[in-house]
Amino acid sequence: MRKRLTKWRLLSLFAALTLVLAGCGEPFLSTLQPAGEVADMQYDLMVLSTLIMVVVIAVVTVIFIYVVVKFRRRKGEENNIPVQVEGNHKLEIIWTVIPILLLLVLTVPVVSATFKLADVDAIEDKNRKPEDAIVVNVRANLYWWEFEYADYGVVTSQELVVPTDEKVYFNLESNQDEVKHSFWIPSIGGKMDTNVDSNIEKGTNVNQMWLKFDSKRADQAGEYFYGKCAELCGPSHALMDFKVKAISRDEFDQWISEMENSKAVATTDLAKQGEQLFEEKGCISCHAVTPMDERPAAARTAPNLATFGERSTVAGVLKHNEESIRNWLKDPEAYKPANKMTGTYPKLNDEELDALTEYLMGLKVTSN
Amino acid sequence: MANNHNSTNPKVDLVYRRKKNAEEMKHQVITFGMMIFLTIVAFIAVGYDGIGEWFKVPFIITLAVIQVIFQLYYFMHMSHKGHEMSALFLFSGVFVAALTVLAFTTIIWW
Amino acid sequence: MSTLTQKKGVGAVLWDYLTTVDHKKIAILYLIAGGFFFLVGGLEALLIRIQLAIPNNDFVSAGVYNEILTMHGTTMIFLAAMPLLFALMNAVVPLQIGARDVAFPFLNSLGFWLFFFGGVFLNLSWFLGGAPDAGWTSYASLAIQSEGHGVDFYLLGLQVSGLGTLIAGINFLATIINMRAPGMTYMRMPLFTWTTFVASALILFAFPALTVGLALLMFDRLFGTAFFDAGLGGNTVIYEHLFWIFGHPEVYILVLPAFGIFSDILPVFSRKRLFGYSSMVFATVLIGFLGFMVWAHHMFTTGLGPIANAIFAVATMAIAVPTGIKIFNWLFTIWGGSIKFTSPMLWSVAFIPSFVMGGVTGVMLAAAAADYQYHDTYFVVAHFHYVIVGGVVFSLFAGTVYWWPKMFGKMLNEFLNKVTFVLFFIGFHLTFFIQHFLGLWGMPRRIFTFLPGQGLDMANFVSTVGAFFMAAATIILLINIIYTSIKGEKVGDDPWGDGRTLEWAVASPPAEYNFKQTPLVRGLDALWVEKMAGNKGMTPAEPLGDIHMPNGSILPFIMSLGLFVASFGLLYREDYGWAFPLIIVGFIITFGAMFFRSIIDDHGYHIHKEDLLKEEKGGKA
Amino acid sequence: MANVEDKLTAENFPASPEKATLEGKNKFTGFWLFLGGETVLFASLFATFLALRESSAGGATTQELFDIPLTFAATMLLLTSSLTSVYAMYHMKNFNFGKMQLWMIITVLLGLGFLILEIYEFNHYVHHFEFTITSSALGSAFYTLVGTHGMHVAFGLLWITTLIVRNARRGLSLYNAPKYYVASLYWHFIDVVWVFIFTIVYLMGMVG
Ligand code: HEA
Ligand code: HEA
Ligand code: HEC
Ligand code: CUA
Ligand SMILES: [Cu+2]
Repeated sequence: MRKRLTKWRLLSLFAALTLVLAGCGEPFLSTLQPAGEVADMQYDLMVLSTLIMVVVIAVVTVIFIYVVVKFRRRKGEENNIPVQVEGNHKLEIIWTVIPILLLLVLTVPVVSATFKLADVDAIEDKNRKPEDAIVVNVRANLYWWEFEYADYGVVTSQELVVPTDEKVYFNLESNQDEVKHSFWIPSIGGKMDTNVDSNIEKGTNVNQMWLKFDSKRADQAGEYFYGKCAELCGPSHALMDFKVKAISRDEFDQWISEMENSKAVATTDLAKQGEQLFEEKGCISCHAVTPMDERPAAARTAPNLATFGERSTVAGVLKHNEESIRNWLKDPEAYKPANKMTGTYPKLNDEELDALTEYLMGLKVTSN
Repeated sequence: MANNHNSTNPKVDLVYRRKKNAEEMKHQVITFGMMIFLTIVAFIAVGYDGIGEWFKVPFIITLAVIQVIFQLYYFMHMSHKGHEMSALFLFSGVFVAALTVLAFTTIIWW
Repeated sequence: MSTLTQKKGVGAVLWDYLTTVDHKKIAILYLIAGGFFFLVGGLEALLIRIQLAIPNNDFVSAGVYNEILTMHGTTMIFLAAMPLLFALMNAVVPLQIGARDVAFPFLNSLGFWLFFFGGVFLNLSWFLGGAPDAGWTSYASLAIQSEGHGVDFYLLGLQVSGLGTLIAGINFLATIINMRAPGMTYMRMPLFTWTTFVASALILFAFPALTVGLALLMFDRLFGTAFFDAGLGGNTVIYEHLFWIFGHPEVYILVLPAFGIFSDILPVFSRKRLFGYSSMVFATVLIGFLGFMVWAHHMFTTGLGPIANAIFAVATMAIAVPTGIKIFNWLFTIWGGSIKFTSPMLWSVAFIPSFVMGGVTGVMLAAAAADYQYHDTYFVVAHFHYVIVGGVVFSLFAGTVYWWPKMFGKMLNEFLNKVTFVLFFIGFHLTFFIQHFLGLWGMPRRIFTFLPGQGLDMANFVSTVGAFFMAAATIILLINIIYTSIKGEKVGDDPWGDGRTLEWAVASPPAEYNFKQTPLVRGLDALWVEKMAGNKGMTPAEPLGDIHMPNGSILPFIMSLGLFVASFGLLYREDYGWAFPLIIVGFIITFGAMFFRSIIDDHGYHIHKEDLLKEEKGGKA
Repeated sequence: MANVEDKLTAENFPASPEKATLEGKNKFTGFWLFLGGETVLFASLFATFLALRESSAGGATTQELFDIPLTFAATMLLLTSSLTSVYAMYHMKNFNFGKMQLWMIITVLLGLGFLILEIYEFNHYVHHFEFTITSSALGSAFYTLVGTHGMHVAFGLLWITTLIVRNARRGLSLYNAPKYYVASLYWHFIDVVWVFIFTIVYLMGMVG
């Protein structure tokens, strides 16, 4: 047993080490393994700037090593007084001009990329049809994410679903009595804050951005990309993760139509019991179980659970299995400190937990 | 250092200084008159409906700036020598101030 | 008055320090207080690193982690780095310009005590219901939602200590403008004096923005105003701007004096005058100037729009140019020199490549479109620790060791110094280099834990190991200080042998009046000029005469205490009945002390010529 | 260096008494530096006000609140007090202590008048428009900016009054001349700020 453990450790150590050496991190999370046009652009900027910086560092280091080695005070030089050089205009001009040139090389693509990334005219386009450009309303809430496909009236939580190989547009919102969060999918593109009092319905203060998901590289990265909250928002800021599923346009269209037509149905007896509990215990007052949630955005105070049975996580961070669900329902505080579900419903006994778990696990949208 | 007057006869010097001070005071009163005038113009411009609205804001701000320059250079003696450092630091402050106001009236997000 | 250093009782010494207006003693106060806060901030850093050593660690809870993180950043910046720099400035700058004193000895002391009480107030939060937990930036939306009094401690504590900083800044400016010795023109001032000058100017113009930002947030939290309450038309982005209008200049307030320290040390130990003195001065001023035009680079992802982002990106990158000028000037200062690797010199040369690494990542961050990826990740954490630790902390170590004999009359043990250096240098790179990659691999900053399986485990562990090297180094320095104060031998005026600037022309430690006769300055590196001319010391610019000295006073301490008391009242205004009277009591103490200060004439006293002569004959060997 | 204890007469009184001693010179320099900082302080408040000047959250707007005669009266009081403090400095240079004190007293009275008007104005807003510091972001920004200025006025009044009373029986010296001078600089600065307040807050607020 002991031996196996050390072996296993050694192995993971090696695995980690190769990763460090490869220097690229995990494909579903790392900015160094870009999987979309935005991340590509940013990656190119990173590479370009890194190259420039390496040149700068190399020049400094070479001079540095030379002077430090060459001009040491050696034995017998204790009374040497070197020449007191005042300066040298030619040199000074050189090291003023060359950095300026290097910076110019950097500024041009930076400015151009900055403007390109800000091009979200498609959202505002009056004649836009839902198929032309997918627009997702992202709502950040204390420690969970909601994604609304307003064109279709579909709402989902924790897992963003997007079509590949086309621009997807995002409106970023956070309610006025909320705190600021930041929406980030590292391997797809940089982040953008969800400022307080951004309100899509009122059209105020909403940040907008676009991303593109590359189909090939999405396949290589695995089923999901990881998304994160990148702005300190309270104790569970570290746990405010979400997942992104990038699928082909056809699959996406199918998914949307399944979402549009889905109804929560409990099949087994236990699940039916769970469904009832879900109402009795007041879960339903916060959580919707169908994707077509008609309540106004501000009233949707908890993750939509319509697709919960198909998720890869519970509450964004726990493994998706029955034990996790039971644990979560028993004591959410233990898993996500200061979350907004703790203490809002009566204590649940073991049977109730079983029933609810069964019910929740059965909440699925896709046919397979 | 205390004796800044170079003249050998302090009495003559005193008369001269008195005269100079009085003259300066006259300038100050004139300055004051101008400031009052500028103020009245600004108030009238705002109270008067005939003038184009777009014109009012830049106009009254210009008046305010002129008036403040009077304050600084005459009332606060910045026109006198020995105020190089005062001017340097005041204008550095004004520079930061201008940047701040500019930013808050343009890029603060709505 | 106490000219002679007699043996005094503890009480007398304590009273002496509580009432002192002598810049050299205030320097020691800053050194002790700043050093203490550095240990506190370092301890918090260790807790951070322990928590992040392995995934899913539960060494501290999420809420407590946020408190530690906030207090680490706040303590290090406001209560450790800046005060420690003030310690060196107070100890050295008046000497460097040949002054007997600072322009406002009384305010100098007031500045210290305000800082001190503000810092104590802030740290008392640990024992009074929890520390602030909204990050050192304390962004409005989170800070307003934050429960308990943590953030109130932050706001009031920083307000009080910020006032002290502002006063200190004005004092240094006026000192340098008015108190220079004859012949000490601006273009003959040592670089440390120059950088103190520019950094103080930055303090003067940056801190008011912080004062306003903190005040507005405080009003929102304590009195229910609506600056940042979106429901009533407020806007939290205003706070971000105000904070960074202060916050960016702040980082140059830290690093410019550091540059000055290195600019003074490098010539001494390579026995060569500073290469390109005038361009160094120019670069310092330019950095200060540009420092005010780049703040929004901390807000690229706030959504200011591409025009603002592009402008601020380009402006930010421009700062690389004057900084580069400095780097190359330093390299060419040692080029052709005769380098002696004392420990201050080791810190100084090690600074050059370390800081460049941090600086160039700064330029990478300035690339707005790419910053959307870096922002709020460990890449940023790596950047700023490289510049702050590799620049500022290195300079603090270098400067402290370098000027220690001047401040205390004893030399720290060089062997132990070098051990400290080696351990710290290794630990520093070990800790922070790998954090660049953590950021790029997708690790956000300010997270209390991370999950396994995201490829972050190993690098975080390495980073933690590095922190312990730095801790070991710091402990060895502490041992060195204790050892030296017991065993160290007294040293003369110029213990390093190659001193170039005026502080090395007076005794170690200097007499309370610094210069018996104000020196006549005949060039850059005033003392070196005299040495090269074959003179033994400085030529006096005036005959020996009575020396005017300011009186000590307890009022600065009392004024600061009053604000400290009033702060508690404000904090607990709604919780306890005694709080409101406490506000009034506090303000009465402060304003009362101010009132007394203004109605009691204080003409100081004179040290008479005869006593000076007597001392010369008898007192000293 | 001029000795502080020297007997002063109109003849030997220096032309720039505020800078005749090193202490005076330091005070003079330091105070100007302080004003540079104050500029940024007020700029931050102005900037905040400008960003929030339309955020009335359904409550009273600037157009509804402000009223020209009141602001004009306040402005005149403060501007005039600036002139009277110039008179005081004029008499200081002429070593005429009595007149200097007199003009300083007039300055204080005018300043007091300004402050009373301001208090009346705030009171009016609170009671007639229910416009308070907590009622909207505009209210917060308005009261904080104008109130900070008002606090400066109040502090200046206390300061100058203390000076007048404390030195009433001692006459003018090189020890207190810089204090008077600096106090009058402060007073002018308050006036400078007010010029921007009446322009940017009140006049621009009326224009809309
Ligand atoms: C001492 C402190 C210090 C210093 C000196 C600097 C220096 C610089 N900083 Fe840094 N910075 C911080 C402290 C500091 N910073 C802190 C604390 C934060 C985070 C705050 C927070 O969010 O909590 C931060 C964050 C920060 C950001 C925001 C990142 C983000 O949050 O997304 C940016 C973006 O532009 C930035 C840029 C720069 C630049 C361009 C410089 C430049 O001044 C660097 C210039 C130096 C060089 C470039 C090296 C030498 C030059 C040459 C050898 C010449 C040739 C070089 C080239 C051609 C490139 N910094
Ligand atoms: C001057 C500034 C300064 C300095 C010197 C440091 C020094 C260090 N910092 Fe700090 N840091 C900041 C300023 C600074 N930091 C800021 C502004 C932030 C951002 C905060 C925020 O996000 O709001 C930050 C954030 C920050 C983080 C990111 C946390 C997060 O985002 O979640 C980390 C993580 O590794 C870290 C680590 C360290 C380490 C290991 C050191 C080491 O160099 C420390 C070395 C010193 C020691 C180890 C001291 C040893 C002490 C002892 C041995 C105790 C002995 C005790 C007694 C005798 C009583 N810092
Ligand atoms: C106050 C409203 C509220 C009530 C009532 C409530 N919840 Fe929640 N629930 C939340 C919030 C908010 C979250 C998100 C927590 C987080 O991730 O920080 C959540 C998360 C969850 C999750 C994980 C969701 C996901 O997307 O992974 C499940 C499962 C869940 N709740 C089930 C229940 C059940 C079952 C009940 C009733 C017994 C219930 N909730 C009652 C607010 C509520
Ligand atoms: Cu949400 Cu961090
Ligand atoms: Cu910055």
